[in-house]
Amino acid sequence: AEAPGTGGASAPPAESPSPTAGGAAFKACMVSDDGGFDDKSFNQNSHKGLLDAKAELGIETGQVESNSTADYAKNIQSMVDANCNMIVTAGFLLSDDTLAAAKKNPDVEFAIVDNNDPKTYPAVTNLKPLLFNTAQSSFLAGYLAAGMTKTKKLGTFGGVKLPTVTIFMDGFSQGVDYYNKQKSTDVQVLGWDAAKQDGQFTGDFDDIKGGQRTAEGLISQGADIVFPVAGPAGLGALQAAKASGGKVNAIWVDTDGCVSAETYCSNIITSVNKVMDVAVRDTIKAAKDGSFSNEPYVGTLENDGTGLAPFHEFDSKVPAELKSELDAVKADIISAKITIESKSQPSA
Amino acid sequence: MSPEPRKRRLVIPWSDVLITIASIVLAFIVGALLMIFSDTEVRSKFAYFFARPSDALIASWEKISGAYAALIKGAIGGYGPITETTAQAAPLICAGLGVGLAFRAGLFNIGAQGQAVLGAIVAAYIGFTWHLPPGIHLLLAILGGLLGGAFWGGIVGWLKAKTGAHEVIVTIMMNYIALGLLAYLLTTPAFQRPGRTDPISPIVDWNATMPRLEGGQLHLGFLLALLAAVAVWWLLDRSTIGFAIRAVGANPHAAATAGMSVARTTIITMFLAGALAGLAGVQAALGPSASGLPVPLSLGIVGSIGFDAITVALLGQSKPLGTVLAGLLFGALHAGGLAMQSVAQTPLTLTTVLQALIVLFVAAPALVTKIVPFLKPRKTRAFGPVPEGGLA
Amino acid sequence: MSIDTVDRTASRPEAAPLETPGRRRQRISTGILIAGVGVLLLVGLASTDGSARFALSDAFDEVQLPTVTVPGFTTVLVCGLLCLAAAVGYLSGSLRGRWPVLAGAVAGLAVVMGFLTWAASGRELPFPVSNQFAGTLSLATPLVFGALCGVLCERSGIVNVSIEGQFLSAAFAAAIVGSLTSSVPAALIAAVLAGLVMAALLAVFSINYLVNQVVLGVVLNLLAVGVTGFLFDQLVEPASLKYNSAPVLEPLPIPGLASIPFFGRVLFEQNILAYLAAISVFVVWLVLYRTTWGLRIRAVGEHPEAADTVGISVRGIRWSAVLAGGVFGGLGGSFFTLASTGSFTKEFTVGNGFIALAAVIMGRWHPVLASIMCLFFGFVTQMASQLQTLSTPMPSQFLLILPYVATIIAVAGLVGRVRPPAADGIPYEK
Amino acid sequence: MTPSSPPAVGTGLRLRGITKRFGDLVANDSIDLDITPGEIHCLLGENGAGKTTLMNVLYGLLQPDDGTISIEGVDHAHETPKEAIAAGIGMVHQHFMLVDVFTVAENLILGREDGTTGLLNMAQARRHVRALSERYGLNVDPDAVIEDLPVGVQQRVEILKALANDAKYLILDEPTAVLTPQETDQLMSVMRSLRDEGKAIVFITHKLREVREIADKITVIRHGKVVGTAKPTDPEADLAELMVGRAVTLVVDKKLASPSPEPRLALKGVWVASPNGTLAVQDLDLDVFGGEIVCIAGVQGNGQTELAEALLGLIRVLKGSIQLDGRPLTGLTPSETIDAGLGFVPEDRKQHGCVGTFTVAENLILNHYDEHPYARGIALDLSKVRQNAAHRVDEFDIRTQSIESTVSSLSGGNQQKVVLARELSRTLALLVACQPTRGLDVGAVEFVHKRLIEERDRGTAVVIVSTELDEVVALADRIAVMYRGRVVGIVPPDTSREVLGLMMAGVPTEEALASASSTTLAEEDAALEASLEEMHHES
Ligand SMILES: Nc1ncnc2c1ncn2[C@@H]1O[C@H](COP(=O)(O)OP(=O)(O)OP(=O)(O)O)[C@@H](O)[C@H]1O
Ligand SMILES: Nc1ncnc2c1ncn2[C@@H]1O[C@H](COP(=O)(O)OP(=O)(O)OP(=O)(O)O)[C@@H](O)[C@H]1O
Ligand SMILES: [Mg+2]
Ligand SMILES: [Mg+2]
Repeated sequence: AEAPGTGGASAPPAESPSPTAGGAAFKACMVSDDGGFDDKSFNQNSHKGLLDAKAELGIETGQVESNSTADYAKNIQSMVDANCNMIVTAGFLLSDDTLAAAKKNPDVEFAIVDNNDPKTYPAVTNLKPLLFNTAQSSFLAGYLAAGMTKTKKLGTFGGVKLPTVTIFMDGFSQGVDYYNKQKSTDVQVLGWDAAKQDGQFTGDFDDIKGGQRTAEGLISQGADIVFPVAGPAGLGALQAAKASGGKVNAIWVDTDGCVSAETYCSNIITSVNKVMDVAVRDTIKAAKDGSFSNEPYVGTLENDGTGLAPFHEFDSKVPAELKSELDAVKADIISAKITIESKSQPSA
Repeated sequence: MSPEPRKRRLVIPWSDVLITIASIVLAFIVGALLMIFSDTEVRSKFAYFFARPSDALIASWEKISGAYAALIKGAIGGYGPITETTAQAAPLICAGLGVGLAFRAGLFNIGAQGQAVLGAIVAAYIGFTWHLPPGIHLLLAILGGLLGGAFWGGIVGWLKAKTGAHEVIVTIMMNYIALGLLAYLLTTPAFQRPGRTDPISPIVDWNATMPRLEGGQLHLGFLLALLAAVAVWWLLDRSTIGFAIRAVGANPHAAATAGMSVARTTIITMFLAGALAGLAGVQAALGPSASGLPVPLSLGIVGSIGFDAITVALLGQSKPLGTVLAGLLFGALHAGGLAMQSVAQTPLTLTTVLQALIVLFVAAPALVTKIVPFLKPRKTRAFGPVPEGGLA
Repeated sequence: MSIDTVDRTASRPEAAPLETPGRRRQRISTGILIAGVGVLLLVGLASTDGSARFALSDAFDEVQLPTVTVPGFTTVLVCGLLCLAAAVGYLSGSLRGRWPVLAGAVAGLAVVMGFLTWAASGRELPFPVSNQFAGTLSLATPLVFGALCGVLCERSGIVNVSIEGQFLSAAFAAAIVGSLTSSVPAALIAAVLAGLVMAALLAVFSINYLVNQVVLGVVLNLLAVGVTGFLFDQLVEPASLKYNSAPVLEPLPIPGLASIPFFGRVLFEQNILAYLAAISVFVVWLVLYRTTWGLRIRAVGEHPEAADTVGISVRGIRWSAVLAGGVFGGLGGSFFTLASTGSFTKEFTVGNGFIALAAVIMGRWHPVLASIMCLFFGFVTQMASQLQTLSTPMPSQFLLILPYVATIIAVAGLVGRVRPPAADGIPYEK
Repeated sequence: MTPSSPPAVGTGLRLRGITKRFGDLVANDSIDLDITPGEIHCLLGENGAGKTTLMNVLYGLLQPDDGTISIEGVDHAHETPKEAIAAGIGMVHQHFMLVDVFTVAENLILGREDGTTGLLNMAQARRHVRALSERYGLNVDPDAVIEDLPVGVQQRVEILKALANDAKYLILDEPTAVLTPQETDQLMSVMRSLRDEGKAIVFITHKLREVREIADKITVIRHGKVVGTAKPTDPEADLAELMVGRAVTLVVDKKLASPSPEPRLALKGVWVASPNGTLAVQDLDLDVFGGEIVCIAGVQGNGQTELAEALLGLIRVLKGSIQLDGRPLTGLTPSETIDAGLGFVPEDRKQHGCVGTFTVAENLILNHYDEHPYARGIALDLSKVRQNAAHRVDEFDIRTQSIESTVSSLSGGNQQKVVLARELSRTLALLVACQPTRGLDVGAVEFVHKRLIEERDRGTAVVIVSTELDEVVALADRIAVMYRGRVVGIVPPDTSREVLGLMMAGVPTEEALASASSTTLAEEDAALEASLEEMHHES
């Protein structure tokens, strides 16, 4: 049933026939990993894709959150049992179980978000990996940040050391390196050592306060732009930037920070978009339309599966010159003139 | 008065049973209220409750009955769900036995989580690295996991015995350390799946996977959990080690005066408790998931088994039979919770609330008998074997 | 002839008390510990090159203090030798009077100094000293509140394992009420009330229904996780702008003091909760040791029957102490919301309540000692985080568990056996 | 209110028809009692008779199921101790009601703090303690921490606490159980002066000698009922019979010892430190022969407990050697000394003697549970455990509902029997018994003494640590008096109480013998009888 208008009215709404879903019933479902749909990260973004698809396509949906790794197989099965036509699973942790379920249920279409190694999949025709080469967009972010910094120091940190996290940090630091090479500058990235493939982590995606302290640590070393890759814990970094009173700004990840963390918009230069919601929605749409393919989807700068979000309040502060350089760099990445090295990149 | 050696026979403590049932019912009622209160849609109908109460009542009823029906169906509605319950219960029982055994020796083992993580690490490592014949491989993997957990628990016992370090502090810290260790190992080549950069291990060999009965989730793990319960019962009630454990737990001064070594008993107890919690980790690492294969080692491998185990041990009054029953109850709640979530779209966190409320009510029988007056108050206080005196 | 008149001091045993086995064990383990660290430092000499720099100011501070540079090798060597010297003192048992304390302090400083120099020498970045202290205080603030909550409860004989649950509920309440009212005071009050509700649950079940207190604490934590999580899922998350955007606390520099170089920035530019925490330590100490109520709290936690026989209501005092603890639990919880982003996330107190509990035990149920333990934990955690930035050879995962390892080492090596209030955890039946 | 009862209306404290039940057990069964100012009223009764319960009712700690309390003609229903205190009642409890980690002054002001500011005024509290202790001649340091004080001094603090409220009615529940003869004498003189000030004192004790020495009135309670009153001049045997309900042999019946030619236990230059780090036993030499009882007498806290625990191996011996039948005991753990043939009856049966939540059967094998025949490998043979229990319960007449009852459900006397039954059920080389009869009633004491002597006669070396002079004198073949960690002297059992008392205060044997007026027990008893006669004639 539809939720009645909330006017605080104590009068009952008029009885209305519940709207019936138009067309043939198509059901798209989703299974989270143990982060849950409120992880402010890939689970949540993918989930948004599901909700968008529901709103746009008028389809039925189902969803189940996993509590622990032992739940995955069962939860996927429960979605199969709920007669879902398409099941999206979120995260590399579900890869084995998604593959097994796809093999077992050839009539159901599957998609898996952020599973970094599609080559391990044999030819399963009903399973589509959704991947994002966020190293590309992070490269742009790094270039941008290097061009914007006054202190010649940038900071980044992650939540937990996972490839889906460090890919951002790799791209970011290579973007900075590229800038340094081009301009013969000496901008430093604190918090990520690309050679050692190790850096700064809060150890936890939930620890907002920890994210704040970590960012403050980077700031104390002189970083004037921070790049948190830590889900909710990254919010702490936004707070640290805000508290600096304009001296420090941030670049957000996954979603457009000016939308998802509106209050901090004045400190967010831009965001590295990882457009999972669109990818999920499009995949569901394709499945509904009968044009599903198991071809891996890789979000890139080229197909706008990842990229920089608008500058919003920084639009006027980013020099036009830098903007045009960014466009050029973007074109170079797309044309593979610039290659980005990150072992965390999707290899599809 | 010449006392006859009284024949032992199993007396069913009916008032305990009734109070437990009443507690479960009360917990579900509170859970229902929470559901109604937090559901925007249902609440909006209460806004015009006096104009048309039927709307609000029907919506509430639908919400509650939908959720609980799904919960119950998912827990015990058929062979599939029931075996799912046993699969969920098995690690809870094992870890609960570990916590309970320590309780009996007067030790608060908050560290079942870390011990289970260690158990899972070792079991999975043996499971995917070694390639041995059927039977032997599984046996070695299980033993390895037991030893891993025992080692982690044993450290706590040893520190407590040798330096007096408080086991509550040490177990809490050891949980974090175990998790950090797992996080580190999963970035090393020895543990990573070849060709992958994700912190995920290779799949455990088929030979090291616990066999299961076709058609459901009933697997060797549940049998192991029951065996562990019997073993713990025998150990506590029928062996000299258990005698010493109970004596040290009940009165360490008297135990020491009678020649028992409190230090040694502490170490042995924590070692055994760690092994039991390690067995829970083994279940997580080697137990088949719904797809038949164990889940690969990853950061969340043991979920929150070690923490849930504390409530299991408490509800089971640190006794083996009680622990099995409590483990089954919470296993059913977990299994049903997942179904409730997928069928009735009610958040999984509700089962956490229910779990807490059930233990809370069972722990305070006086409150339950006050709310449900026709129940006879039981004589003994709840949780007899839990060490009194807290953090002494 | 009375007993007192035939006192024969000649036959008195030596006045100086002998070393008890416990003391001896602790002395030896402390000695071994310090020696171990000293040896590690000397081993570390092999990988110490260049000099280590310590920045006294943060990069953006208005007043820039100089960066101190020390020679790496020499400093580590001296620190290592100091540790060994102190260790020899401990192990030989020749230290008497104030000397063990002094040697301990020297060794402690040498450990920190030596370790930091080793880690920072040859790095591009200096070790940021002022941020180290600022981070320590920020980490310690909620822990101190939690520890005070624990101290008050346990001094009255009620074990409080549910500090974490109090934190979580208070943080949740602060987020909701702060969002709905956009008022910091309202959010603080809500947090305190939530802390009080959790404390009241602890009190009613432990004091009136005699439920085993550790059981209860574990269950209350679970309840807090469940209820806040469920409400978050059902209520808050769908409307996070309405329910999850509380205002945040601004730093309140204390005029004058805040402009003292170094210390002003570190100590006197805090938010209200940090000041409150510092004041609370003193207040709780004062209450426990200098007031009637405190005397009664301690009496009830040590020997409730004795208190009862002099006409003190054991239940009443315990209730009041637990509720007072709840106030601090609530304040501590509010820190996670209000001293940060103003928003709540499920289980975002990440075990701080348990760390506070550990601090209570390590601090021997004394408000000041427990708070020092909170600072210790905060110090190590912050240091581990800073060292990640410096890109030291240690893997980040190891640095993340360093605080926990350090706590175990401190508990096992330095604190040893502790004696809780005699009636701690024992329900009082009448 | 019946004006026919002896004291005039409006004076004193009267209990009428007090009944108190604990479940099915009637602890007080319609008890009437009158307490008159200026009198010392002794309550006598065996363990569990209901004396403490009655006093707790009076003090507001327990609520009676029936009956009334009136004070000076006014009915009182004390629901809390606070109300009782306000009504002028003070009580020294059977178990110490002192907060161990507090100072004397803190203990004294607890519950009676100056309420106006909420702040503690310790300076005033200290002055108050000094004033009080001066006034009653009970010397205590206000800043001493309770746990550092000897029990005797702790007892004084308890009394000061009761007096601090200006109590008019003072209840003393077994205050002398832990005192030396001299301390007891001191307490009695304080009691007399309080009586002479016009206070009413209720005095509970199991020691008939004390009752006869100080009582103005005696009421005997048995099974919760008042069974009669007695006069202080009545012979001890009559009092005992009234208490227990049957004739009791008060004199220990024992044959002359026939000690073994060689000492079985030999201590040479033994030094022991107590767990809190003070030197408790210094350079102690002692030989104990098989078939003799050596009693270690001394004021509590002079190293006896530590000596006993060192024999057991519970605390380490710093220097010196202990040998049992030529084999060294030094350095052994308790389980090893137990295996070597040591039987140990600890001082505190509840804390150290048994595990309260364990069954009687389990407690009866507590220190040899892992031996034949109870254990095979690590398996316990429960049928053997039960057989043993049934046997011991019969043999030692342990009053318990069943062998599966928990020991905590037994009375103190029966708990002690469980400990004794366990220790005496093996062949022993050495028996160490600490305070074997503390707090037991005469009936139980009689039984315990009999068993100890039987053990002696079996050829075991028996060491008894006791602060109870009557017991020491009755049981010992030789008495070793300990003072501050050393043996002051070893004397025969017919040494007078006064000499022993002096030795317990540290006076060397010769000096003590020289300065004491009467030299044998018989003379001393005669003196007591004479003084009682005199008192009787006066009144
Ligand atoms: N709290 C209680 N609950 C149940 N029964 C009790 C309780 N307190 C005392 N009793 C019972 O009341 C009886 C009287 O006990 P009480 O302590 O008054 O004896 P007493 O005369 O003081 O003995 P003693 O000489 O050993 O001190 C005991 O036998 C005991 O069974
Ligand atoms: N809480 C209780 N419930 C039931 N019975 C009790 C309780 N407390 C004491 N009793 C009874 O009290 C009796 C003795 O209790 P009490 O505490 O007076 O022993 P005690 O003081 O150690 O004895 P004694 O003075 O003889 O050494 C036992 O028979 C026991 O059954
Ligand atoms: Mg008694
Ligand atoms: Mg008594």
